[in-house]
Amino acid sequence: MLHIVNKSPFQSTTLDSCLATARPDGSILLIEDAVYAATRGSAAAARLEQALGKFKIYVLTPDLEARGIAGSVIDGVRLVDYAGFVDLVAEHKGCQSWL
Amino acid sequence: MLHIVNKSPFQSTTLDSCLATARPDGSILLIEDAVYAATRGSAAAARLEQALGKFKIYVLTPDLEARGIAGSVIDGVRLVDYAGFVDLVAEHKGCQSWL
Amino acid sequence: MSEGTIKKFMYVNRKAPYGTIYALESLEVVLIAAAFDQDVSLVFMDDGVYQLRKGHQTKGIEVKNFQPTYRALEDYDITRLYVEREALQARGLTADDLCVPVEVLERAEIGRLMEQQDVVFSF
Amino acid sequence: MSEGTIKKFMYVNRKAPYGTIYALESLEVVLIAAAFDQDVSLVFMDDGVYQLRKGHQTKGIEVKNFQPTYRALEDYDITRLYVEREALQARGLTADDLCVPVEVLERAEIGRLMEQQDVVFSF
Amino acid sequence: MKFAILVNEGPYTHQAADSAYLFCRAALAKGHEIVRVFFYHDGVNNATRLTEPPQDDRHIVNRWSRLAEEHGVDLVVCVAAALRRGIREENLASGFRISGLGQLIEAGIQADRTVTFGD
Amino acid sequence: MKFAILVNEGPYTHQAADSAYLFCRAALAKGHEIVRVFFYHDGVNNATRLTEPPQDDRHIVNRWSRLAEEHGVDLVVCVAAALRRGIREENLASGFRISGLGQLIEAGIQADRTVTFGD
Repeated sequence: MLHIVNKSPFQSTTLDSCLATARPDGSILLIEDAVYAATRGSAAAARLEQALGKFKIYVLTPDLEARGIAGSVIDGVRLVDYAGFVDLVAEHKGCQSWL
Repeated sequence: MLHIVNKSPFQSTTLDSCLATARPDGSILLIEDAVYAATRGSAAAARLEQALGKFKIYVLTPDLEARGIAGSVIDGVRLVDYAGFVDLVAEHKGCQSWL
Repeated sequence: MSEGTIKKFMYVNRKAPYGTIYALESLEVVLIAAAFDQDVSLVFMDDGVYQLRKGHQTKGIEVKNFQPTYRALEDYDITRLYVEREALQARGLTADDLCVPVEVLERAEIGRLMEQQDVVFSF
Repeated sequence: MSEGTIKKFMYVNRKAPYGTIYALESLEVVLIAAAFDQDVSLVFMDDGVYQLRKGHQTKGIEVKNFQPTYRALEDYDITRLYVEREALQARGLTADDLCVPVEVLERAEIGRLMEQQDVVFSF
Repeated sequence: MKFAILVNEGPYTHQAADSAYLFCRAALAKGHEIVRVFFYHDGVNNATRLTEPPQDDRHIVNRWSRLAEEHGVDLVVCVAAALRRGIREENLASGFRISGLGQLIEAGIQADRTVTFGD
Repeated sequence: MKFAILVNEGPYTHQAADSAYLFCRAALAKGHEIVRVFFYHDGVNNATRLTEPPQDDRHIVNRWSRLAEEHGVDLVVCVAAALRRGIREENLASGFRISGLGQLIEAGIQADRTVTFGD
């Protein structure tokens, strides 16, 4: 299933909730302020790198670019645009937005 | 100075930010969903008990009662109603709401 | 069309009551959903478990106490209420502190249930 | 009345840009405040430091890029911009990553400055 | 494929309304169908015709109206949430209609995928 | 003592508007003065006269209007934030007025204490 997270990992515990609940081989898409979780060198990076061993992790490029961090994405995180976001929703049986 | 916090410590890092910034002898008032931080036996209790050694900590009774936790407040946390909230603001030179 | 289709709907409640309106308005969706003869389950995770914490007394904040509505869910044939064990523990709560009978599940088990849904609404 | 009174106003920015409007609307307050001849300082803490992260390119989300406004603050004689050191470190950033010159302060030092204010607006 | 979209936050304040709109546009561009966009919680504020953003900013409400006009997308505002927040026929923007929560459940039943955007 | 109040969130959605109102009432009851309540961000939505909550719920907008009527409290809605969100003279509730952000700074200067309620 596709899990969608939109909160900064520094401000909210939502990403942690998602990571602790999602089933192995699930997919996680980071949008809006959650894209900060996908950046290198931050205190949240280790958590995400570990999660990459368990989930497919995607991040929405337009949200990265808006925040000036498109060049800082952790290796292994997959970039998608809005068309790719639509494809992800279509490819997975269901989706859950962690609001 | 009076620091006002209104977010649940389980959902948000706001209380941590406040505790890490407030000066010793400052006052902290927990309102709205932040009142959960003042309850006994939770994973956030140790943090608050430690903070009691450094700050005066107040909690808004009507918000505790609304959430059914008025009987679970950590020893040393001071209860205030809205009139007490007004007094706290008047008694301190300034206040900062950690939104 | 919807005639005859039965889908699995899960309502995930992750927010504390009163601080925001999500808990109340989520409950309003669930009550309407009951009329549609779908397969409905409710999940209370993270701060959502506080919605069921017994003893809400809202007079002091002049807001309507909607906790009785949780007890009415049974009358709407909504009986599958799942509560996250880890969320209760982190908050120093047990199922006895809750206003309705629930099934307490590990977080991982909730993750499995979530996978089986057709539609997940999260509040 | 306000004639002649000079108060210390601090604007505390703790939220990331674009995910919510607080950063933009906070900036709108600051620009107006500049006309009042008060003692103004801006603080960027927690996710607020991301507001100053260089290189916002907002075309893809079709939202106005308001980062140039931070560079215009100097023209409004708003020159005291304080950034929390711990927030930068936690995010893997340094002052060189920011779009304007700032003074980097320890969190505790920001706490001390906060105590000296007459009015603190927090966004 | 048929999509239903739930929008839970108002325009401008949270990015949710923007994300939902851009998702809808991308889905339509790929030939998918949007069976309904349902506005709930503060999402109902997307439907006010009285919005007037600064000249250099996007017009979130008009964007939705255009989506309804050009692609026939059904924009439904929850009546209970709308009354609480002061959205009624008299300030409703074109292309939106006010109806009950049943329309959300129905959309969930009809659509192949339901995606929520909120805070 | 003179208080200025800043309200940053809309009615019903966040408790902020309730907390701000109850604080104002308690301050007035203690003989303090509220020099101004300023509504910013989604707080401007407190000022719509079109709100109609369920019968058994509090009417947040009318409560503010009564505060203005009975205690002469100055309720000011930020014009820029209001235009973005569809609040104008035509849907403005009684007791509120629309004005600029300068009114917030001025209130901060005049008041002994400024208290913010938000999300």
